[in-house]
Amino acid sequence: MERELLMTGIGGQGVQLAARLLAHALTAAGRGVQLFGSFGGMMRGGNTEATLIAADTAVESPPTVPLAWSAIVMHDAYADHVVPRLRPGGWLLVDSTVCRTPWRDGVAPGGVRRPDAAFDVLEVPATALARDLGSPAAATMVAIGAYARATDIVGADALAQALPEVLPPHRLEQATANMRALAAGYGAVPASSRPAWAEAPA
Amino acid sequence: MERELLMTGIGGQGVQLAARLLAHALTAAGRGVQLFGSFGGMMRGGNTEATLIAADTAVESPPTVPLAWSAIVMHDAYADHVVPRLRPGGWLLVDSTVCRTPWRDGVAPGGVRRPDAAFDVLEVPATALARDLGSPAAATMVAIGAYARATDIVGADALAQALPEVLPPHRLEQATANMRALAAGYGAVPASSRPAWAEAPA
Amino acid sequence: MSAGTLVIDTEACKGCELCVDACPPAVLVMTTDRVNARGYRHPELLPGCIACKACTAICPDFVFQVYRYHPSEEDTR
Amino acid sequence: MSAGTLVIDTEACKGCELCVDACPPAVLVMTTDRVNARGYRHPELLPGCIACKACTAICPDFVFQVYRYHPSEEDTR
Amino acid sequence: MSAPRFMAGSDALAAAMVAAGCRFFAGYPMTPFTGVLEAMAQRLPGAGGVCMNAESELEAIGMCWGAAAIGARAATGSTGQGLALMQESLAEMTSARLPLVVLNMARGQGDYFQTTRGGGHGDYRLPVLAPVDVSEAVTHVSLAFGWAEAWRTPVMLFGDYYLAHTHRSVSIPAPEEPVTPAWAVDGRSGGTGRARLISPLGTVKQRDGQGAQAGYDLAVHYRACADRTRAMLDGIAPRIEAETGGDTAVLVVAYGSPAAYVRAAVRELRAEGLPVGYARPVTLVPFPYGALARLARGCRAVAVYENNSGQAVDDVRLAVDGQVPVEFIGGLSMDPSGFGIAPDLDVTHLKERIMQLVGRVAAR
Amino acid sequence: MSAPRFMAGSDALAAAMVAAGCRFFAGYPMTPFTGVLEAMAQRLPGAGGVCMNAESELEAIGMCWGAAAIGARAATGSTGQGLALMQESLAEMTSARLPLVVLNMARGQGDYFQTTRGGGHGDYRLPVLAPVDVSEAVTHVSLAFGWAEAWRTPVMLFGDYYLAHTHRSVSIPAPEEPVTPAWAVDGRSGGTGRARLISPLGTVKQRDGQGAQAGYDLAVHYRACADRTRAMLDGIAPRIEAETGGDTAVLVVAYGSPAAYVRAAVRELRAEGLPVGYARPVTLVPFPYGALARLARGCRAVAVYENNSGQAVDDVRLAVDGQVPVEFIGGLSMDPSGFGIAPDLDVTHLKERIMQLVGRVAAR
Amino acid sequence: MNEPRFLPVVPTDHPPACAASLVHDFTPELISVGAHQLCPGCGEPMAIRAVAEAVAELGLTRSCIAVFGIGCSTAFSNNLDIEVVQALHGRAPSVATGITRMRPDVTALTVQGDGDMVNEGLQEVLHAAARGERITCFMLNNGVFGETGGQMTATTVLGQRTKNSPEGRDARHHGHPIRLADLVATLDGAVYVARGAVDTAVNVQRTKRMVLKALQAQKRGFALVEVLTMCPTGWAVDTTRSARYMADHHARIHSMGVLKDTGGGRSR
Amino acid sequence: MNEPRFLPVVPTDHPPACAASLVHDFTPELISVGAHQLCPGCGEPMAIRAVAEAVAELGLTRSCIAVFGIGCSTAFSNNLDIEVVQALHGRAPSVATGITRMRPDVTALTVQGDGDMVNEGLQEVLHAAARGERITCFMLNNGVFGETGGQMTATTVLGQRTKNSPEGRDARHHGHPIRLADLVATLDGAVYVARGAVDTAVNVQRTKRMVLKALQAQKRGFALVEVLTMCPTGWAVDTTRSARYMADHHARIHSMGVLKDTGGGRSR
Ligand SMILES: Cc1ncc(C[n+]2csc(CCOP(=O)(O)OP(=O)(O)O)c2C)c(N)n1
Ligand SMILES: Cc1ncc(C[n+]2csc(CCOP(=O)(O)OP(=O)(O)O)c2C)c(N)n1
Ligand code: SF4
Ligand code: SF4
Ligand code: SF4
Ligand code: SF4
Ligand code: SF4
Ligand code: SF4
Ligand SMILES: [Mg+2]
Ligand SMILES: [Mg+2]
Repeated sequence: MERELLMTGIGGQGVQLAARLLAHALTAAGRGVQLFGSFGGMMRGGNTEATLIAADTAVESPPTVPLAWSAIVMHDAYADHVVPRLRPGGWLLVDSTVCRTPWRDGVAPGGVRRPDAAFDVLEVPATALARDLGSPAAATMVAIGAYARATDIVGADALAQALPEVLPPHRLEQATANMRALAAGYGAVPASSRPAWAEAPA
Repeated sequence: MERELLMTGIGGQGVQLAARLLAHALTAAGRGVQLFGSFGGMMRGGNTEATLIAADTAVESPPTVPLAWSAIVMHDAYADHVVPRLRPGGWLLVDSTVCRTPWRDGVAPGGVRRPDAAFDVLEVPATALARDLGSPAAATMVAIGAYARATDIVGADALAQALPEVLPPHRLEQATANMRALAAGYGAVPASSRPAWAEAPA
Repeated sequence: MSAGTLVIDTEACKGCELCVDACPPAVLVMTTDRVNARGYRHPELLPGCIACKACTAICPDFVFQVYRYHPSEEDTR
Repeated sequence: MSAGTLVIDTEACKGCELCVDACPPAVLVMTTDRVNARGYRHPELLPGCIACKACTAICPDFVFQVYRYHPSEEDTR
Repeated sequence: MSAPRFMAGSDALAAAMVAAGCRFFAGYPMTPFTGVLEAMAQRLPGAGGVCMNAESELEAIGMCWGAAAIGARAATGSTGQGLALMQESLAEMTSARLPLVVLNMARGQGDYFQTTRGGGHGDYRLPVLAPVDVSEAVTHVSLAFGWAEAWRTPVMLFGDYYLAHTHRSVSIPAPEEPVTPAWAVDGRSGGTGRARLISPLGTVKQRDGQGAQAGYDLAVHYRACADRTRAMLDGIAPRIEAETGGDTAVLVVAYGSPAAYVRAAVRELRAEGLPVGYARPVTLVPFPYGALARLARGCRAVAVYENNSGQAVDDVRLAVDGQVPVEFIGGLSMDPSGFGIAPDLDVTHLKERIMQLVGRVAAR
Repeated sequence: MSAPRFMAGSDALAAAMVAAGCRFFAGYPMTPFTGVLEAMAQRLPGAGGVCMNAESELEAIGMCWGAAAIGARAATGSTGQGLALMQESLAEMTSARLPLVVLNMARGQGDYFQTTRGGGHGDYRLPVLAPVDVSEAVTHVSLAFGWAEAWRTPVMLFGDYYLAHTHRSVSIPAPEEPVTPAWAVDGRSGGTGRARLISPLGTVKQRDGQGAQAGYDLAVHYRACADRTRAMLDGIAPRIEAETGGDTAVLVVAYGSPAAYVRAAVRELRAEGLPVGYARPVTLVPFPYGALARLARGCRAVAVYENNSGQAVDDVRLAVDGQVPVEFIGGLSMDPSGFGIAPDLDVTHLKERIMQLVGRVAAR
Repeated sequence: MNEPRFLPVVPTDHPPACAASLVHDFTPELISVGAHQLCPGCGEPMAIRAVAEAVAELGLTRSCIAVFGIGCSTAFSNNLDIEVVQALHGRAPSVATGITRMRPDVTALTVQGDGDMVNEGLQEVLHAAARGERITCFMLNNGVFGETGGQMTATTVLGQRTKNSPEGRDARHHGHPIRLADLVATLDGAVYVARGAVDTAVNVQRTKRMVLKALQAQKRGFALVEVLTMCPTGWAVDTTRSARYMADHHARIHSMGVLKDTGGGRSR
Repeated sequence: MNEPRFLPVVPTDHPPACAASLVHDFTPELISVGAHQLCPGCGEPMAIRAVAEAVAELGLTRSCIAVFGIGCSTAFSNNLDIEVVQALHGRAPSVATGITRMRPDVTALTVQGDGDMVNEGLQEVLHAAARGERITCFMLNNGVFGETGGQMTATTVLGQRTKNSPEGRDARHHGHPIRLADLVATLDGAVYVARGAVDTAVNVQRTKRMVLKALQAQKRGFALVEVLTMCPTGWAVDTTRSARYMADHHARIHSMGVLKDTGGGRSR
């Protein structure tokens, strides 16, 4: 079984780091994982997107997928590319502090492929929660915490343990802040509302 | 009718200039002319060679020819490439001051294609004559003068008139010395011993 | 009271705070409670602007317009 | 009479005459009547060499060997 | 083999290079090559190697020229434009017989001609490996160093943004201890009368021809170069990956990262019962002409997918030599970043495109 | 047309360029390109133009980039290695839509791939003309400037040492007065709200997409580039010269200077009654695939002569597409200078080689 | 900083109602689009703004061509109401040369980063300066390749940590920074050479004066203004600390001032 | 010059019969073949000889690699009994960098022409110097591209006629010559920089001392010796007049002396 996550935001939000954190935690938890990150371009503050695939066994898919089980939208600037790729039955976690697009209606402003599909949307005021913690840049960590809690895709401990692995040396000082953000996200949503796995990994 | 001349020497002798002089004179005299000059390489003082083709009409041949009617050898260093390409009935003008290879025997040291062919050799002490005139570098001009006289390929006047056309600006001062060298060559051999043309150009 | 005032294009701001440091009378302060559409905090103006143009000089995002009150008007303030 | 002498590899010479100008006692002169295989005139040594090595220093074609006579021998000359 | 570790593609490439004995790396940043450069800067010093932040691509490859001459396993790389600047050196390194591994982290596949035909001077070809994913790339790295040393030539590894930016669990081969090749210079042979020479103009010292002239004989040299190129192209066994059946009517050819998408599409179509097959040239130089011709035999069409206007399709045509119609089903696909992320690389799209062709072929 | 004058090939090229309206030239010496550079330095100032002794090939083409942007007819050139250094700019000039004429004065024909496939980044092709001799080269110069301007692209003229160093009586076409193209920059459109932009990244100002962001959309841009390349390749009529008869059993293909030798050899053989023919692609890009396929029809073999290990032979194979066997009768031929003077370019040799092939074909 | 909170916030969403003059606009005249994509706190827009303003003030708007290099500032190359020719990485001075040689009446200038000018294109700028080309080159010196993520350039100062000098620039391994303006000033063809900075409003003004001087000097020969710019992203330094970081590190080695002015004598 | 003719010519076809010591050999130890193909009166062989002799004298013969550029001196690159790596035109300093970085025990040096180093490869040598690479670069400066027939280079002095500056180098059109050694001396990584010449025997000796100093200084950082050499062919000047021509033209602008010596202080 493969579970796909598309994560989108704008440069500077820390989308790549957050996706890497989740990927490392999943790997440590014994899942097969593939992560593709795309960012940058001729401009700063541009599109940043990650495709994460987790599986019971090794991942066979190409780096990007036409359809996904879930998405995290940290900013709606480039979400047009993402939301229409949710599978029927797919769902969306949005940073409701920042995103103003009414995804919850299931219709993307720029033309969704299947405008009739109703998305299951989980709203998390990630930026607001992060700001409350005094580290607004950690909103993506809040989102990851919430995602993990909602899906049980990986345990909170695994996330916490993976954090030092992915933080670059000059940002290690931010470990505690990030840890708190993860926890805030974890606490912000109900448990296991969208379980990723039928059972524990092999 | 096409008449080929191969001219060979070493860098610095002025082979290219002399060949160009003859070519310009021939053109002015109404002949179809093609001249190909090759020189230089990774080293100075290396091979310098010219292939001149004169014809009653426009020249159709490629730049170099497998067989030639005549050759001028100013130095024997690279003459191996030249002498074997003389046609049966072809002939050779050698600077006898410099060349020590016994071309007159018709056998090249490095293996001539037709060692049995007897070359008709015209020896001209070009360098010695030039040195006597006080301009040793003008030996090739002596040779051209002698070649013209021996073949009537072009008249003395045409050569003299072409000289300013081919001399680079910074060497125009040498015009008189060159003129005298041409004359010396002209005077050094008997007239029309190897006539190039059956009749005057059309 | 103020020699000048500003127009602030808050949506263009990226929250770098360079203007806050640059303002000689320290009349620029960042919002703490509000962000713009891109999620950035932005400066607000307190009374006391001297229309010195330091903020426009330093702002990388061309956020400010600086106005100087005309002398006559200034008296009335 | 001479403090030194030379061996001249005349076939290596390209006739540039730099050595002639360089020789302090002016004991190098170019041939006028002979050329080497490549057609170049080359230097000849007149008596009076002081073994100063100027000629080897300046010669681009490595034509010279310079010898200095041993002091004892020098007296006998 | 090390235990698998979750790594970014560029980091895995760096780890594989260090394991393959690479001890010198020089490069200049350019997306998507930059990650490899940064990873080498992190990894090499600890392994006793040197990573140079060259001031330009020209200097990067110049430094590699020196390091390679000294017998160090050296590598560099860049992206399209940067590699264009290296073309002179790449071509001449073949003449100088210097080994080098070059990571060509391209933007899209528009650089197929650049990579396989080169832009340098002369009659050279460089072996080119085009991995489909990070795991294969890691094995290609040691292959590339091996070929570079065996044939004394630069070898290209043709990757892209997908390769650099995909993170997976990868096993890195066991470290090789590099051995200095016998031909390398080390400063020690001076004064022996046989001091070593490494030169793109030839290696014959003191040509003993007429007059014992100093200088090179380029006729002899370039002929020898051409002979060696021929021997190399004949000597390296071309590689191909294929999934076909006896029923295959349409063979879809692709290479590099896009081939992962084509493979997935073909697998799904085969699972759905369509008579399609898949072939992936793994070596682009030497190109698997023979193997591809054999695979094409009996098919009704060969389709080529590549993310450009049609370049490798020429090599496929040369392979098939008119025996089966060759159709180009690729095309330039780019996202606004210009980094070579291709909206067309979508398994659903590709399936549709292949199915259309199957339909057209069936209708013939 | 001027009255014929006896000139060196490089000087004739220079004269033809000036006549074609070339007003900017920049170059760096390299045999056999040097002669052209010197001739331009002599000729251009008198014609109101500028000839720059650029400090390197990179700077030469950079200067041309600027001059071309301003709408001047510009040209540069070099030889193999120097052109390798220009590959980045050549490729990107196609994206920036800048016209340029490039004299590729090659050493031998080993640079066929460099010339026709390029070493730059992306999906571009440059039109390539390969004159057989000085007289044809002179006509190609004005053709090249015309194409460069019509398609807004660099155009290559593929010559060699023979072309540069052969002196003949040449007529130079009547001078054209260059007209500044409408798209050129001149500094005057600033402040109008529509200031002109010339960029290899696209020419759309102020992208009006989401949030009116500054920056380029490379997806749109590169697709447009690829479309233009396709249109250009379709729009330029490929040229070929051929001498065949109804009887032709063996068609010999050659291009550039060597073709003069092959043509002479084939003429002699035809005069001797042998069933041989000759074809010369005059444009190498676009290659005359169709015409060559038609000429090959009915032949028993197509022979390709080129002075390298086999490069254009691929294009011939692509043209013939398996319908007739294609045999390579060329090979690398060099004299010690390395300048590309080929001992094999000897009509007698070539006749023998062709006759051998005719014999083999007859024996089949 | 808490205290002023009690003061009422002045409304700034529309121009003042009472008589006032606009003394400085937020969008410089020749920059067409406000929303560029450079990072928060980036110093490059200020430098480009100074150039655009100077062009307008000198009346060169209708006779000017700007040649852009490749770096973060490239985002501005399709964003100006000045004619632009975009060059490849490092090649802008040659491109400007081709322009000025064919159109001496046009003011050709370049905008390049330090990676562009001092790494990839060092040769170009030095040759152009030696030739005394009538162009002005502007170099935005932030000591890193910003665009590719903050790696070391030839101007990075000793000790500075970058993506590929993880332990900080070390003279023994990475060599010494090149002070480009100082180098150019030694060449005979250069007539005006200066180094400015945009870390403070005062320095922005001073830099603007250098820009004006350079564009005027260019009639006589080659002019260059190097501008030190902050790159909080590449330096991994907070935007609020980046100006100070620059003054303490970068500007210590690359010191501000007029290095050469053959028109107005040598001064600082 | 006619008078001495009357004196008897000393036989010079064999070593002297009586006791004498060889004080200077015609073929320097490390140059294998006498008959090189450089032009009569060329200054390059003397410079190369000085380098080869210095290598031998410093005992570096068995631990030295010379990197050659492309120019007339390339004829020597397969002619020495020193290990040689031949580089492409302009690229020698980078090649030497690769060598010295992997083998700090080896003395890496380059031999390049002015076209090679100051035109095509200006960037390479400056970056190598700024990095303080432990290499020594030797530049044979004759102010022309000799190999390609005598065209203008970046060091050609004003007024000099060359193949492609037919009216003489003109500052307005062709710009000013670059004084390479002076430029390099300003860079922090350079520890020894000097300019010599081979127009007179005395200058040859002086240059030789610079070469020795440079090769010793290289342990500390980058060293460079520029050597002015005659090119009678490229200058179209008689061999007998070329030394004087050099002194009057080239050496006026490129003046001899030690420009930097961080070991032994600054001196001339
Ligand atoms: C030939 C080439 N090499 C590398 C690159 C990749 N590249 C793009 S921008 C850049 C760095 C620019 O740095 P700088 O000039 O300092 O400008 P900044 O981004 O700091 O403003 C590089 C290396 C390129 N575009 N072309
Ligand atoms: C990239 C490149 N461009 C041009 C050349 C042609 N070329 C060979 S030698 C030379 C000139 C060398 O001049 P210089 O370095 O001054 O040495 P010199 O011949 O004067 O000794 C040139 C331009 C080349 N080999 N490579
Ligand atoms: S300087 Fe400009 S962008 Fe930065 S906080 Fe102030 S207004 Fe916003
Ligand atoms: S104009 Fe001056 S005083 Fe007014 S807000 Fe700006 S910086 Fe402060
Ligand atoms: S310096 Fe040498 S080459 Fe020149 S003339 Fe004297 S001996 Fe001959
Ligand atoms: S050693 Fe001195 S004195 Fe003797 S010949 Fe040579 S230069 Fe003259
Ligand atoms: S990376 Fe640096 S230079 Fe580039 S936009 Fe961001 S702050 Fe500016
Ligand atoms: S051309 Fe000049 S540098 Fe070259 S060998 Fe001749 S004299 Fe020496
Ligand atoms: Mg920078
Ligand atoms: Mg030189």
